[in-house]
Amino acid sequence: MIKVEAVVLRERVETVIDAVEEQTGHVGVTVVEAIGHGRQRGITHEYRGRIFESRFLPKALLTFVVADEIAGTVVDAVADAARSGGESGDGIVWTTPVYNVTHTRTGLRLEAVERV
Amino acid sequence: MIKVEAVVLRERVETVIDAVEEQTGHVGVTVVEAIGHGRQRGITHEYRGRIFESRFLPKALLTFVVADEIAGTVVDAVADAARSGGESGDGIVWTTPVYNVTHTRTGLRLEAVERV
Amino acid sequence: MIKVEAVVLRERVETVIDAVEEQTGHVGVTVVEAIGHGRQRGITHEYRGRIFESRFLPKALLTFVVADEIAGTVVDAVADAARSGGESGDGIVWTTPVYNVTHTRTGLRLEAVERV
Amino acid sequence: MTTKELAIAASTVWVIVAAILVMFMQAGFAFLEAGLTRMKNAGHIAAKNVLVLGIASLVYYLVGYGIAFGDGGNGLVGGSGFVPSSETLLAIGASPFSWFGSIPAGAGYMFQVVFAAVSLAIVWGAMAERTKLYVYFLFGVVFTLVYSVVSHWIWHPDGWLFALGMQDFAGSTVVHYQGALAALAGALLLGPRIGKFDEQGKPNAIPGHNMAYVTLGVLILWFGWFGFNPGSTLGVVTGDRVGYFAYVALTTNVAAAAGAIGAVTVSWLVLHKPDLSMMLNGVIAALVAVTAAAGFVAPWAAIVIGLVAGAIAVTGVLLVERIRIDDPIGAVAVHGMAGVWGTLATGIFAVPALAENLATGQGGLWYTGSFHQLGTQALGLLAVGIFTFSASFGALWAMKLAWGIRVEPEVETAGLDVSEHGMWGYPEFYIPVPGGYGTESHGHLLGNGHHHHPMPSPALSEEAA
Amino acid sequence: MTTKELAIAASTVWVIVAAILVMFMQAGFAFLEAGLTRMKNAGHIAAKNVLVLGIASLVYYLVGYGIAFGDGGNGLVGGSGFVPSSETLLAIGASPFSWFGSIPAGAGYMFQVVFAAVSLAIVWGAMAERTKLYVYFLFGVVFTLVYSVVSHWIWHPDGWLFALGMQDFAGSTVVHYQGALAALAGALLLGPRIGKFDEQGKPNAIPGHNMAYVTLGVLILWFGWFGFNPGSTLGVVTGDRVGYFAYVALTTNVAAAAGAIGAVTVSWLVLHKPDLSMMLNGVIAALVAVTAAAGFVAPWAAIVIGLVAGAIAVTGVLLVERIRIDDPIGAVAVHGMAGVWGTLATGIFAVPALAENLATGQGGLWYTGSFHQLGTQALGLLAVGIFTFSASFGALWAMKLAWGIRVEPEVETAGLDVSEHGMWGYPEFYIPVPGGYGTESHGHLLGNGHHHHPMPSPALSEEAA
Amino acid sequence: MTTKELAIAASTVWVIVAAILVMFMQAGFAFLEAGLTRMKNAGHIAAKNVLVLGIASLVYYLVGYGIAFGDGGNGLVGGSGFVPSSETLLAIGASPFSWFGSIPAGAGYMFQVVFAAVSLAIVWGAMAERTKLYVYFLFGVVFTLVYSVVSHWIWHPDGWLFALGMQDFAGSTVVHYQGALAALAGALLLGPRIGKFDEQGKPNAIPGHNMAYVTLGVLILWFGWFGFNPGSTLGVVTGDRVGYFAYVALTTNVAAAAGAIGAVTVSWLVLHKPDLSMMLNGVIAALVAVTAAAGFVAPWAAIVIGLVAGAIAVTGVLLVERIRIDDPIGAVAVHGMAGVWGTLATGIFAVPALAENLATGQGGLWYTGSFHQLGTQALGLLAVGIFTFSASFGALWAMKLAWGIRVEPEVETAGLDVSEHGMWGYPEFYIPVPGGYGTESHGHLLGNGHHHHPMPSPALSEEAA
Ligand SMILES: Nc1ncnc2c1ncn2[C@@H]1O[C@H](COP(=O)(O)OP(=O)(O)O)[C@@H](O)[C@H]1O
Ligand SMILES: Nc1ncnc2c1ncn2[C@@H]1O[C@H](COP(=O)(O)OP(=O)(O)O)[C@@H](O)[C@H]1O
Ligand SMILES: Nc1ncnc2c1ncn2[C@@H]1O[C@H](COP(=O)(O)OP(=O)(O)O)[C@@H](O)[C@H]1O
Repeated sequence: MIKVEAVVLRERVETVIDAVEEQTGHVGVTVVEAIGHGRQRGITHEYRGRIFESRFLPKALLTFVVADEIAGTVVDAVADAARSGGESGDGIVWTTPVYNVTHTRTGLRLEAVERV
Repeated sequence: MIKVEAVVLRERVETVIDAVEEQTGHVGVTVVEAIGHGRQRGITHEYRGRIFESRFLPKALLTFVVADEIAGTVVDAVADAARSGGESGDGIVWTTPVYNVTHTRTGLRLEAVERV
Repeated sequence: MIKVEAVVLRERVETVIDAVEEQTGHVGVTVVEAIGHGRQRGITHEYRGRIFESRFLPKALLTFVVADEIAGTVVDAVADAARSGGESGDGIVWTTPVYNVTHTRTGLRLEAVERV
Repeated sequence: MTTKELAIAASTVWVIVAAILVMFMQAGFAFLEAGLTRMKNAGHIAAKNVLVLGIASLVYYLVGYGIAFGDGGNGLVGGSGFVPSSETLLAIGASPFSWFGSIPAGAGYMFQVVFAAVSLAIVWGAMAERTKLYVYFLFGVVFTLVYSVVSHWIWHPDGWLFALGMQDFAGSTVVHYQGALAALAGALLLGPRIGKFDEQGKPNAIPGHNMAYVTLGVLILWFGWFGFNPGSTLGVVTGDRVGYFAYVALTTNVAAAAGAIGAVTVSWLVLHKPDLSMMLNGVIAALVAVTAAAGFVAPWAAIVIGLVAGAIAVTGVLLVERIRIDDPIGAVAVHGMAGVWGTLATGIFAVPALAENLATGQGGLWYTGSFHQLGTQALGLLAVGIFTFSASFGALWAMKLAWGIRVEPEVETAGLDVSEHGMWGYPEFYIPVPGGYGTESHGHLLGNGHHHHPMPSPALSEEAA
Repeated sequence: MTTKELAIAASTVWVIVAAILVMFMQAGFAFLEAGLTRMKNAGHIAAKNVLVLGIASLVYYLVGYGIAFGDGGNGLVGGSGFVPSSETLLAIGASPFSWFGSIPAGAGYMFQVVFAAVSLAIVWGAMAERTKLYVYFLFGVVFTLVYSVVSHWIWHPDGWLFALGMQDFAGSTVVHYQGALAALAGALLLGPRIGKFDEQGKPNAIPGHNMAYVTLGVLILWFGWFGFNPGSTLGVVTGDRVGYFAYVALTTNVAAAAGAIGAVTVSWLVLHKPDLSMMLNGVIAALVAVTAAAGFVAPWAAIVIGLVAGAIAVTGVLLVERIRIDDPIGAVAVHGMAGVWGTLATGIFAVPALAENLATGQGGLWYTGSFHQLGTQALGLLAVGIFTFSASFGALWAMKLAWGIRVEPEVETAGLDVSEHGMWGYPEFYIPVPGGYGTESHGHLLGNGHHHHPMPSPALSEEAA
Repeated sequence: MTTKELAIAASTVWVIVAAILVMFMQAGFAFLEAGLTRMKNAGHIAAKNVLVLGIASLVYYLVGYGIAFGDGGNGLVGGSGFVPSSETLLAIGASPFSWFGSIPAGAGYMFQVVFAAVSLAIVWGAMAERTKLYVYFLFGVVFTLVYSVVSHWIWHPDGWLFALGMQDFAGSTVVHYQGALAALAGALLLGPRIGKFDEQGKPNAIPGHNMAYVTLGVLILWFGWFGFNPGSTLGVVTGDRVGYFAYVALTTNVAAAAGAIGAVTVSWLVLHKPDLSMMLNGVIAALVAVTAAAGFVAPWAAIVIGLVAGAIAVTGVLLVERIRIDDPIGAVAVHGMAGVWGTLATGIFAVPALAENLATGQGGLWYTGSFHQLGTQALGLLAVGIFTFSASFGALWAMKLAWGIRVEPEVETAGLDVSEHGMWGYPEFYIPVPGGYGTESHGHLLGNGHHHHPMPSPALSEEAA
C-alpha cells in the first residue's frame, strides 16, 4: 500500500481529512502535532518589552495508509484542502510505499479488512 | 534496514515494546503521541448540558528501526501485543525499507553498532 | 526525493537544523516531540520517598525532505551536529525515498518550487 | 475612649474587614472566569479584574461616591462629596456623607467602592473572549456612573426606591442584577464567539480550561460574600440587635450550601451528569439570590431561596443559550435571573420583625398575605431594568458604531493574550519549542551551544532511492 | 451602648472573622488535595470541597449544632436547638445555646459549622481518586453527626470528656483526629488505587500534578488556621486576659514555622532530598498538633511540638504506605498521627497558669510531674478513636455492601472528571484537538471553514511503489 | 470590662486581623514569582515562600523582635525581649515591649513578624531560578537580623532615624527598599540566568509560565496590603482620630488603582503593547510607594504617587535589564525604585495636619515649602542603603566564596524542581509517559497488564526491502 504523509496547518486538519473521505472514501488517519520551519517566517512575541521571534510554527503531520490505486487522488485531495490561500506555511505532501500493512485487531492485512 | 511503524492504543505502548524485546531482543524505539481517526467512533463529552463528540482518539505512533531478518517477527509481535481484545481502535502496523541508518554517537552504521 | 529522518536530543534540534542549512542550504524541516527508549537508561525521580525510573527519555523526531543529491550530506550534517559528546542517547538518522512530493501552496512538485 | 467612640471603632473594624473581603472577590471573579474560558485567553481574562478594580476605585473616588451617597441631592442622584478631601473622609456622620453615622466617611468609601467593582466585574463575564480592550476602560467608567446612580436610588435615604421601602439588603438588584443587565447588553451587541453556534444555530460546547480555577474562584467568592452580606449592616449594632451581622452570615451560608446541593441535583436529573461547573455556578446563584434577603429572612427561607437559585443556575444557563446568547460564564443566568429571584423572594419571605428592626419596608407575602412589599420589589426591578439596560446598551451601541467593540476574527481565533498583549497567558504551552516545555532552547535563544563534534560518517550508500 | 454590649460586639466581630477564615480553609484543602493527585481527577477533587461545605452547613444547621451545643442534653449528646429560628440565633447567652455567653447563638453556629466542614474535608483526602460520588453525600451526613457528638463530649460543659478536664483547645482530637479516623476507615475499605502497589506489594509513586497548587493550599490553610486556633477563644477576653487570642496566634505561628523546618530537614536526612510535598505536609502536621495546645503551652513548647510534628509527617507518610494503605494526601499521618501527638503533647507541656486561666484541666507532666492530664488526654483519644473509627467504618462498610463505595476500574483509569462529570478538569489537555490547545477546531466544531482552494496538481508519478 | 480594656480588645482584633492579612501575602509572592518564572522551577519558587515564612517566624521570635522593639537598647539596636515568655507576650504596654501600649506584646510580634517575612520574600525575586537551596536558610537568618536592626532605627522611639522624624508609615523603606537592596546584591553576585543575555549582551525574553498565577499573586498582595498599611496604625485610635485606619485603606486603594492604570498606559505607549505582567507589576509598585505615605498624604497625592510608581515599574524593569542585571520578577524596580520614590514622595506630599496627628516628622515640601522632611527621608534612604546593601552583599559574597551560591549549569537547565527536590512541580508534563498525561502507564508501573491476545498473523511478504 502507499503511505501518504502531509504537513498541514493545524486548523486545516479536519478539512483535509473530510476532503480525503469525500473524494476517496478512505477512512483512517493518524495525526501528530508538529512544529515546522520553512520558507515562512516565525511568530513574533513581546514580553516585558523584549520582542523575540520563534523560528517554528505550529503544524500537524498527517499519515494516511491507503490502497495504491487511490494514493494519487489522496495526494491531490490533501494538497487542495490544505491550501489556505495564505502567504505561506501551507506545507507539503508526499508518498512512500509501505509493506506488511497489518490490521492489529483482526491480524489480517489492512487491504483485506478494508475490502470487507 | 526495515522501519516498522505502528499506531497503537497509548496504554499498550509498554506492552508492545516489551513484547518486541522479548521475542526479538531488539532494543530501540521512538514513540510519539498521536491522535487517530478510523473505523472507531470518538469519545462523547458533556459540558454545561451540551453533548459533543470528538472524532479523534488518543493513540501512540511507534517507530522501530530493525534488521531486515527480524522485521517480520517484530510486526507479528507488535500486532499481537497491541491487540486489546476490545471492539475497535487497536490500530495498524506496517514496514518501510530505510537506508543509511546512522548511529549518531559513534557515527557508524546502526547494524555495526548493534552487532557489537 | 529523499526523506531524512532523525531522532535527536531535544536541546540539539536547533543546532542540527542550523548545520543542515549551513552545509546544504536546504531550508524546510518538520519537528515532532518524541520520547525514546534505547541503550540509554531512563531518568530517576523521587516522590514522597519513593524512587522510580522512567524508561523513556525526551527526544525530538526531525523530518527533512530533500533533493536526492544532497541527502548524504544532510545525513552527515545531522549526525555530526546531533552528537552531544555525552555517554549515550544521541539517537539515529536514516533515509527513505519518497515520491510525489507536492508543495501545497503552489500545487507544484517541491523540486520545482525549490529550484525557483 | 467614650463608649460612643468605642462603638465607632468596633463598627469601623468590622466594615473595613468586610470591605477587604469584598475586594478579594475580584480574585474570585478572575479565576471563575478564567477557568470557564479557554487557555488562549486566560491571562487577559484574569488580569482584566485588576483593571476593573483600578477603574472603579478611581471613578468612584472622583464622582461615584458623591453621586451615590452625597448629601443635598434628590431622589435620583446625590449632590455633593465629589473628590473628597482627607478632612471629609476622616469625619464621622458629617456632611457630605452624613448618612454614614457610625463609621468615618472613608470607611464608607472603602465598603461601597468594592461593591461597585464587583458589579463591574460581572459585566465582563458575558462579554468574555471577544471584547476589545479599550471597552474595558471606557465602558468601565460609564457603568460605574450608572451603578452609582442606582445605588443612590435604593441605598440612600434620599433615593426614591429607598423611600418606597424597597428591600435589597446587600444588592441582589443594585450589584448583581445591574451587572447582569449590562452583561446582557454587551452579549447581544457583541454576538456569539466564533464556533459557539453552528450554521443551524445549534449551540456547541466551548469548554473552559480549568475546573480547579473555577473552584478556587467560587470558594473565594463564598469567602468574600461574608463581607458582602454581613458587612452591609455597616456596623456592629443593627436596630436594637448587637452582632446582627452574625445572623446575616448564617443565612448567607445556608443559602450558598443549598445552592450547591440544588444545582448539582438538578444538573444530575436534567443533564444526567453532576456537572461541576453547574454546581459551582449554583453556589454563586444562591449567594446572589440571598444577597437581597440575607438580613430579612428566616434561615429556612434562606435555604429555599438557595435551592431555587441553584435550579435557576442550571436551567437559566441552558435557556440563555437556547435563545442564542453566548454567555461564557453564565453571568446573565447566575447574576441576572438569580438576582431577580432574590429580590422578589425577599418580598415574599421577609420576616416582619426583622424588616422592622432594619427599618426598611415590611413583612413579605408569606407572613403578611399582602402583595405590597412584593410589588415594591417588582417595581424596583422594573425601574432598574429599564434604566441600566438602556443606559448600558446605548453606551455600548454608540461605541460599537464609533470604533467597534469586538476584536477581529483572527484576533479572536489566535486568542486575546497573544494578539492584544503580545504574549500568551501560558507561554510554554504556546511558543513552539522543540526543546520541550521550560527549556532554554526557545527560538529567541538561538546561538547557544552550537559547537558540535565532527567525526567521519559513512558515505551515502548507492541503493538509496 | 453599654460596655457589656460593646464587649459582645467586639467578641462577635472577632469570632465571625475567625469563622470566615476557617471557612476559607476549604479552598486550602481543595488545592492541597488537587495538587497531590492527578490531572485526570483535578476538577472532581477540587470541587468536592464545595460539596463538603454545602452538606456540612445544612446538616449542622438542622441537627448538628443542637447535638453539639444544645442545652438540656447529657454527657453524650446535646438536647435542643435543632433547626433554630432567627430569634434563637439572635439571642445571646440564652437557651438553647446558653453556652455561648459573649456572642449571639448565630455566631456560635458560624464558628462551629466551619470546623465540622474542615473535619469532613479531611476524610476525603485518604479516599481520593477512587470513591463513588454518592458516598460524599451519604457519608458526609453520617460523619457530620458523628462529629457533632464528639464535639459535645469535649467542648460542651455537659460533655463527659469536658467534665474530666480534657484539653483540646481548637480540635486536634475533635476535628483532625476524627477526620483522620474516618479517612483511615475509608482507605481500608476502598483499598489502594490501581497501580499504587505492584504484584509484590512494593509501593509505587503516583506523583500529584501540581506543586504550586499544594503550596497555595498550605498557605491558605496556614492563613485560615489563624481563625481556627485564635478564634477558639470565642471572644476578646479569656479568663482575665484581654486579647488572649493574639498569644494563641503566636504559638500557632511558631509551631507551623517549626513544622516546615522540621519536615524539610528530616526529609533531607531520611529521603536524601528536601521533598517539597513533605515540607508542605510538615506545616499542616505542625498546625494540627498545635491545635490542641495553642492556648495551653509556652512558645518554646509550641516550637518543640511543631518540630516533632514535622518529623511525624515525613515518617508517618512512609509508615502508612509501608503497611499498604494508600493515602494520596497523607491525611492519616498528617491529621491522625499529628493530632494524637498534639493532644498528648498538651498533656505534657500545658502551663499550669494558662490552663487555670482557661479553666480547663491542669498543668502538664513537664511542669507538674503528674501524669493526670496526660492520662485524661490519652483516655479522650482512646474513647474518640473507638467511637469515631467504628461508627465510620460501620457506615462505610454498610454502604460498600449495599451499593459499593469504589468506582469501576475503567472509571478510575479514565479519571473521575470525565467519567463521573462528563468533562475533564483541564479539557484542553485531554480532548484530542489536532488544531492544538485552545483552538476552535474541536471535534464538535466540525463543518467550519470547509471551503478550499482547488488548483491543478501533478499526476501521480508512475515510479510510486 | 472597662472602656480601656475594650479599646485594647478592639485594637488587638484589628492588629491581629491585619497581621493575618499580611501573612497571606506570602501566597501572593509565591504566585507572583512562580507565574513570572518557568514551569521547570514552579514548585521550588512557590514552596520557598513557606520556607521563608518559617525561617523569619522563628528567627524573629528568638531575637529579631527584641532587636527591633525591645526596651533598653540604643539608637541602633533594641536591648531586651529575646525569646519572650508567655507572661511577657500576654502583657500590655509593659517592659520589654512597652512601646506597644494598646495591644499585648504577642500581638506586636504577630504584626511585626509578618513584615519581616514580606521583606525576606522580596529578596528571592531577583535571585529566582538559580540560587542554591541552603542560601535560603542561611541568608534568611542573616537578612532577618539586618531587617530587625533597620526597623529599630525607623519604627522604635529609641531609633536614631525615628528621632530625626523620618516618615515611613508602613515600610516603603524598612520592608520594600531593604528587600530590594538584598535582592540587588544577590542578583549581582549570582549573575544572569543561562540565556538571559546573548554573546553581545543583548537581553533575551525568558517568559514566565502562567499569567493567571501572576494575577492571583497581585490580587492577594493588594488584599494583604489592606493589613499592611491600615494595620500599621497599630490600633483603632490614631492621635485624636477614631478609625484612622479606614482612611489609610482608602489612600492605599486609590494608589494601587492608579498604579494599574499608570503602568498599563505607559506600557501601551512605550512598549506599544498593554503588557499584562507590566500592569500587574505596576500595582505592586504603587502599593510599595504608597506604603510610606499612606497615613501622611491626601487622596489626590496618593493617586499621583501611584501613577508615577506605575510608570517606574515599566521603565525600571527595562532599565535594570539594560544594565545587564537579571531580575526575573522585577523586584529591584518594583520594590526598590518604587520604595525610594514612595519614601521621597512622603517628604514632598505629607499633609502637615496628618503628620502632626501621627506625631511623626512634619509637612512635606509641597505644603511647607521646606526641604527639611524631604532631606530626612533622603538621609534615611542613604543610611539604610549603605547598611543593608553592604551587609547583604558581604554575607552573600562570603557564602559565594565559601560554598558558592549558584546551582550548577546542568541543574539550572534541567530545572530546580527535579534537580534539587527530585520531582517536577508539574510531574505529568515532564515525566515522559507514552500513555499520555495522568494515566497509570508511568515508567514505574511497568508490569501491569502485560497479558496479550495472540492470533495468527500473515507471514512477512517477500517484497519487503
Ligand atoms: N523540505 C521540507 N521537509 C520537511 N518539512 C517541510 C519541508 N518544506 C516545508 N516543510 C514543512 O511545511 C511547512 C510549511 O513550509 P513553508 O515553506 O513555510 O510553506 P510555504 O512554502 O507555503 O511558505 C514548514 O513549516 C515545514 O513544517
Ligand atoms: N489507513 C490508515 N492510515 C493511518 N492510520 C490509520 C489507518 N487505519 C487506522 N489507523 C489508525 O489506527 C487507529 C485505529 O483504527 P480503527 O479503524 O479505529 O481500529 P479498528 O479497525 O480496530 O476499529 C486509528 O485511530 C488511526 O490512528
Ligand atoms: N532501532 C531504533 N529504532 C527507533 N529508534 C531508535 C532506535 N535506536 C535508538 N533509537 C532512538 O534514539 C534514542 C537514543 O538511542 P540510544 O540507544 O539511547 O542512544 P545511544 O546508542 O547513543 O546510547 C532512543 O531513545 C530512541 O528514541
